Amino acid sequence: MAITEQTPLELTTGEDRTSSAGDPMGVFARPRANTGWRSWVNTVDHKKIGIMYGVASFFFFLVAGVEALMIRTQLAVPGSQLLSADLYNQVFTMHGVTMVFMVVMPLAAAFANYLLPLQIGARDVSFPRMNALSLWIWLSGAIFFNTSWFLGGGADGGWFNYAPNASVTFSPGFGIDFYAIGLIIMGIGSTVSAVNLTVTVLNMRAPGMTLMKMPVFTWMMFITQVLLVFALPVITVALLLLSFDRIFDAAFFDASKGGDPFLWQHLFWIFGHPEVYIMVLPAFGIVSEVIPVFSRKPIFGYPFMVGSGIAIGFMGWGVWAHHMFASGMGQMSILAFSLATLFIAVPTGVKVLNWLATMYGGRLRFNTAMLFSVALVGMFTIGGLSGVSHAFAPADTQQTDTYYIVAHFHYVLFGGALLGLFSGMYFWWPKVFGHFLGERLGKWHFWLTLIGFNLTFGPQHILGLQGMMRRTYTYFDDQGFSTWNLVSTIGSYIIAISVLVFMWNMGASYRKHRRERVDPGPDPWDARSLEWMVPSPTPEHNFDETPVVEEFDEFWHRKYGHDENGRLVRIAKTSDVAQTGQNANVHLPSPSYWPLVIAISMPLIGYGLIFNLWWAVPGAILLIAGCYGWVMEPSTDPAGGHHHDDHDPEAGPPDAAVAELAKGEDLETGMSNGTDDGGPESSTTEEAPVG
Amino acid sequence: MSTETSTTKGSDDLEHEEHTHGGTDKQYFQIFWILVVLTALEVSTEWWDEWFGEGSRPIAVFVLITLMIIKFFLVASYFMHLKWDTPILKRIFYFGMIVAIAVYLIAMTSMNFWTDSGTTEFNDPPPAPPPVEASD
Amino acid sequence: MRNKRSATIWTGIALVVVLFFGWLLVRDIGLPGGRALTTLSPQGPKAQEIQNLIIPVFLVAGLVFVLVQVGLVWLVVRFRRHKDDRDGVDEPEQVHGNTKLEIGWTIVPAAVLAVLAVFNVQTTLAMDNADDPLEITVIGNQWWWEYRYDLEGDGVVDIITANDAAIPVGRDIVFKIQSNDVIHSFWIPALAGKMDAVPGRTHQRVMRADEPGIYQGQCTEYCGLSHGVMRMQVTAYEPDDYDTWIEAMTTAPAQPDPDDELAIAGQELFVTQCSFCHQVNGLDPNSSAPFEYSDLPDPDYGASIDIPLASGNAPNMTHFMMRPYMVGGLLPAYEGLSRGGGGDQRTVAEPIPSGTPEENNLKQWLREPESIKPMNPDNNQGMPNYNLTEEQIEQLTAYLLTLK
Amino acid sequence: MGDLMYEEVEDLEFPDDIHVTSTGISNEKLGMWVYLASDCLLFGGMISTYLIYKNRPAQIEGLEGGDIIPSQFFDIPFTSMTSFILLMSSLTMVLSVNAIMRGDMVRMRLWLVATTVLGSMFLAGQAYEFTIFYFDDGLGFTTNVATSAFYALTGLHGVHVLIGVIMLLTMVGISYRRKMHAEAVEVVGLYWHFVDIVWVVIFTVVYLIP
Ligand code: HEA
Ligand code: HEA
Ligand code: HEC
Ligand code: CUA
Ligand SMILES: [Cu+2]
Repeated sequence: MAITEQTPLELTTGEDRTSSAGDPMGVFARPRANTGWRSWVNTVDHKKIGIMYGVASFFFFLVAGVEALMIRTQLAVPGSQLLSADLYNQVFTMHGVTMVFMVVMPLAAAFANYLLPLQIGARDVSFPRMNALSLWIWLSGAIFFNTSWFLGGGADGGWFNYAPNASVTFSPGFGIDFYAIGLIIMGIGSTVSAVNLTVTVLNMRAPGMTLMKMPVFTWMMFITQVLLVFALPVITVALLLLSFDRIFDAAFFDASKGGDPFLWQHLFWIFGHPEVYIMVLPAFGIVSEVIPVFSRKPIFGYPFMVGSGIAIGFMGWGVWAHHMFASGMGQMSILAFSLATLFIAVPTGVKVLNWLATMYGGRLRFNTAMLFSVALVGMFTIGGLSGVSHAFAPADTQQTDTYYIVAHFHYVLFGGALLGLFSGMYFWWPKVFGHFLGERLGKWHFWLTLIGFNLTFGPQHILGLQGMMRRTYTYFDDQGFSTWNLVSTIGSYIIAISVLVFMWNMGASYRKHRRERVDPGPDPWDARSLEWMVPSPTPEHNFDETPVVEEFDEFWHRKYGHDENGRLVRIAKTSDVAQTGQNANVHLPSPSYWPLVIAISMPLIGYGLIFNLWWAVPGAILLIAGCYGWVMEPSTDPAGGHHHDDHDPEAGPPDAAVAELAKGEDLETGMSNGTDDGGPESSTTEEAPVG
Repeated sequence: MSTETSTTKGSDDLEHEEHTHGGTDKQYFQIFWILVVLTALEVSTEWWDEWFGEGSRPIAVFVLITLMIIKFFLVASYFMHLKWDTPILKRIFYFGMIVAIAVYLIAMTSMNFWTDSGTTEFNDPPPAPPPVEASD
Repeated sequence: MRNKRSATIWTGIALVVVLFFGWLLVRDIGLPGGRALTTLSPQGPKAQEIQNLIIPVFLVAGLVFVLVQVGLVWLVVRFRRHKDDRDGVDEPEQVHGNTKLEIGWTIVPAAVLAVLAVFNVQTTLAMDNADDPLEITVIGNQWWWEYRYDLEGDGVVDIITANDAAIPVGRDIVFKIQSNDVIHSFWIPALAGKMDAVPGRTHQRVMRADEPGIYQGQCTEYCGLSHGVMRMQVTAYEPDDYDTWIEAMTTAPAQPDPDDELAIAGQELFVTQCSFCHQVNGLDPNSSAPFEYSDLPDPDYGASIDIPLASGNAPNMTHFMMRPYMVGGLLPAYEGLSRGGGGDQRTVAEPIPSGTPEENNLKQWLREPESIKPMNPDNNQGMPNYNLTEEQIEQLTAYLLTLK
Repeated sequence: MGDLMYEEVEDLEFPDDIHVTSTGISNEKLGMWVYLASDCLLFGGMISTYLIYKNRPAQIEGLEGGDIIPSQFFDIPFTSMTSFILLMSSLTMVLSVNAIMRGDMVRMRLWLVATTVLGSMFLAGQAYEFTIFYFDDGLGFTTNVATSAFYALTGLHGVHVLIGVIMLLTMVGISYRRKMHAEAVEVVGLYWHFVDIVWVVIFTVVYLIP
């Protein structure tokens, strides 16, 4: 190791750091780029990372959407020969997996990354470098997974990939290996990010921001992260067992050797059910931000909103076997899970009704963001109600694995999660990019989506009840499914058009912005939470000075007070209470290459495991090198920008740095706010998730 | 205990605050010896069959589980400082543990783990109800 | 004022739209004819019990649906911002919540669900009740179903057949559901809910048919390549007819007419080519003519003969032409049946089919099995294409048609 | 966990600006605990898998792969020794943490090295145990589900120990190179103790309750 030797005995906690701490270790010089693609590749800025999550997952949305169109095109008419059964099976599997793990989850992560620190008044997440790591690991896993299309065919086991159909005997291709390893890789990324964001919410809140003053979005995201933290290891176990079966010839799910297919089902759904709330809670959070803003009322029943979110998170752990009502579990299990599932409708209902109550008496402004949010309330309810109807176990034995289920989960996933995420995009677009998304095209986008969506998935309720089962590559003209399938297909193309409109809108808004810059200002919607205090787009350092929070909806309360009749009165101009983004003298974590290096190693190891173990060697070497470089790299580049010469975060615990700073300088300016990642500590937190 | 000797220059006050938790070396040794004794007791159950006869098996299992839990909490509370640290850490960790135990016990129960009688029908589903009353 | 009126109008429009779609749905549901798989037209007590549970559920759900949607539209219209509203002046009252309301809308849904839960428990517990049941073993294979009848309950399998289970009308049947390879799901929507067939386990589903007829079913657990076309039927006979059926199935089929050269040649070909997988009771792939048929199938046929099949088994062909459908329930064996199982088929059930065989279906299957059903014989899943000559196909067809 | 938070609200009010993190706990420590909580579910899953499969091959006739199961071959005295070693390493680990809290780098390093050595001994013991199982008793990874589950579970634990050992060594290395924050050692210690308590569970549930 290229270490500057020091007399060991002199090194104690109390001492000054050795000078070597500043040396860039390893092969690369410390990245410095602030512009150009390089600044994206090695960034540790939560905002850039959030944007990259967004872009990547939108790309995968197109991929999975095209797969969906292939499904629908195949099913448009009876007996279609467009896709072979084999291809069809791959397509719907890849569609499901991609939508779930590469679209909704990371898109929610995009919002979480960008907004959580802003909403709680922080400079960044708690571990910025690990944040970059989780992005790159997730992305490399996602790309890895999708390369299976070119390497022998995609996974064909369905997104829940029941054993033993997923064993080598019955699915000899590589698709399911890609599924197992790809999901393990993405799982590592998500775990890192979930731990990171959990800690961020718990630890990085601005002064005065108690848990019960956090915006609902932050709360829902927090619950999501906690669910992720506990759900991901469960599927990791399942996937590990599966890859042992497939790659090392174990027999965990091979009944002839005593393996039990039920084990997979339980493990998958123990993860899988919390997973569906992982997908929808972020959207609930978004809606809970958007509706109050455009109703010009505070969210109705804040504690109940939070409480029901928590209740959903809790109850979500006790209902997984409702996916197994027809699997042949004992009657007692069926009853227990059936009853538990029923009552999960209660907290969800509280949410729905609270949104309605928030709108009641409000002054509703129907921007595109609001439209999407309101649509979510209606559409999700439909999905939820069909969910309740198959929570009744005997009923579910008729409905399970039919298009009725497909309708249910698209109503909650598209009508819930995705509509919410679209709403969020329109809502926070100006904050992120400094310009609005066009409203006119936005309305088109909205109405086309709403109509297309209902045309696509509404008829599927009927189809399902009429007995059309899911995952069928074809049906016959005399089965009576033809009409509604055609309607459904037409609907899906309308959705496709709406997506094109949305893409057009993104482009057009940007071009318009280039032509005539209209500054949306920090607070274009007259909104409520802290992220609207900073200029749009958010400056690199977020807050010039960390806000001290006194109330829920702090920013709103800085702008508005009440008169004696409980009516709103303006007490301050936005420009007076918003920040200017001028303070450049803020200490920021430095960029790093190592997250990328570590992330790249993972798919290499994956390919090695699938094709030839020797190929894993370069990956392993890269992984070790990456970890080494990571540990040896100080979290802050002393020679980089924004650096205060008078202290170095390495010089002591982060607390010390700030406390010291606070003595000398203004208490609030230049506060590093505990953002400290790296140094020796990070070696633990970074390596642990790999284990 | 004496955590307060020479700490970082600028952060003395902090260190005091933060490190009022943690046991003394002596305490740790005590815990360690307790653990050793418990482990010895645990291992001894291996011979209980010989000493006390087959009938002691269920008691041994009970004792083992109890001792395991005690050891678990001793290490977690003392060595891992949960006893002294902010309760939030305790809550997070035990929440995870309880979720794990609950979820997996339920799953195992649902797989008839406890009543598996070891036939080719894995975790025999509950026997078919006797063909009694007419269904409608 | 204007507010209220337009609110009413819009709510009305929304209501009309919703009702229209509701009507479409109901109208469509009311047309089970041509929909062999519909879940909405129960034909047996078990399915009826499910229906009885689901109707109140749908009613409650429908009510909540209407309330929420109408409420939403009303809110949208009633409280929309007007052009002349001014920020800071025409502001709404800032209501933060109402604990009583919250508790109300926690308790009311919970109570409603609690009531429904009672029915749920009752129905769930009733699903397995059976009175003097007839037991039939169902075994899932990629991608067809096998049925085994042990008529005396003495452990001797008396009948092995594929894809079409015969049951007597008016008697509770307990299907013992197993699988030879991956997970399948056994589902006859008109008679009962689904039950998965899981390797290594035996599950059961109780059902009863009240009317004779062919009840269509469909495998509903994703089981690989041909999952989408993995069908089955349950044919319910009047008790007398059922006895006739049993009688026919427990006697060996007649040897082909010695004058029928095609069939004789077909039989030879079958023994040398096909009986490595397909059992015809008594035929031994290693012996040569004269061939003997027997009454009893060999339940371990698949294990005793080295069949390279992932599921270890192929359909028993002894009484091939007794089945209304062939190839995993996909192809009609007789004219007048439809491929999708549509049409009102409940009248065509004859214990010993007398219609005209769909020879062409059979020939097409022998010529190009993969054109009818995607399979993966390279991986020992499904039936390989033996590149039979047209002549061989004629011979085999002639032979197979004699198997009644 | 959230409604725990409810009560927490009061304590989380910022007393003054001295605490930089809202909870007063450093990010690293909190992060480690969150991760450990998540790891509970990982090990829980593996342990349940083992429990479900442990006796199957011996109990159920007619399964391929033979009816030998790992628990027939457990050498309790030997495993007790290795368990004891791991337990001891927990002690040395806390001693090391105490040392650095006192600012005593020498002792800290000493105890760290001791922990590393003990951990490596545990690993060596496990490796030895595996070789005995494999070569003498014929328990391959793919022999049957019981052996696979056994190796997967103990192997996963072993990998955790290995990572722990690497982390400890890194700590020793870093301690020569730059000033260390006592908490870094503590956080690594948390991981190490966790691996230890997981073994406490495995040792009881897998080895002692057959
Ligand atoms: C975002 C994702 C999401 C969400 C939020 C939900 C929410 C719910 N889901 Fe869904 N579900 C999925 C995603 C989701 N689901 C997916 C992906 C599958 C299929 C997986 C697969 O097989 O591939 C599935 C499958 C699925 C099944 C298994 C079906 C089967 O395969 O047989 C069941 C069964 O119980 C179920 C139930 C429920 C219930 C009861 C809810 C509840 O949480 C809904 C609660 C909401 C409401 C009820 C509406 C609002 C409430 C009111 C207005 C109050 C008044 C209401 C009443 C009094 C009823 N879901
Ligand atoms: C969040 C999750 C999500 C989302 C958003 C969607 C969106 C869609 N889904 Fe799907 N779906 C699932 C999750 C999701 N799905 C899951 C989990 C399954 C189960 C899989 C399984 O059984 O294993 C499933 C299964 C599933 C099926 C059942 C398949 C079967 O069982 O056989 C169908 C069938 O209609 C379907 C259709 C659609 C359609 C039409 C959309 C549409 O909404 C898609 C809309 C998007 C687009 C149309 C993209 C637009 C793209 C363009 C316009 C092209 C532009 C191109 C370039 C620039 C190159 N999905
Ligand atoms: C390798 C094994 C194998 C061989 C050899 C084989 N088959 Fe098949 N056969 C199958 C399987 C498997 C099926 C079930 C296919 C399905 O429905 O998915 C089947 C189905 C059939 C069916 C439809 C059966 C039904 O009940 O629906 C017929 C008819 C048939 N085979 C005829 C033949 C003939 C004739 C030959 C000889 C030329 C032959 N098979 C050789 C495996 C085999
Ligand atoms: Cu068999 Cu699907
Ligand atoms: Cu679920």
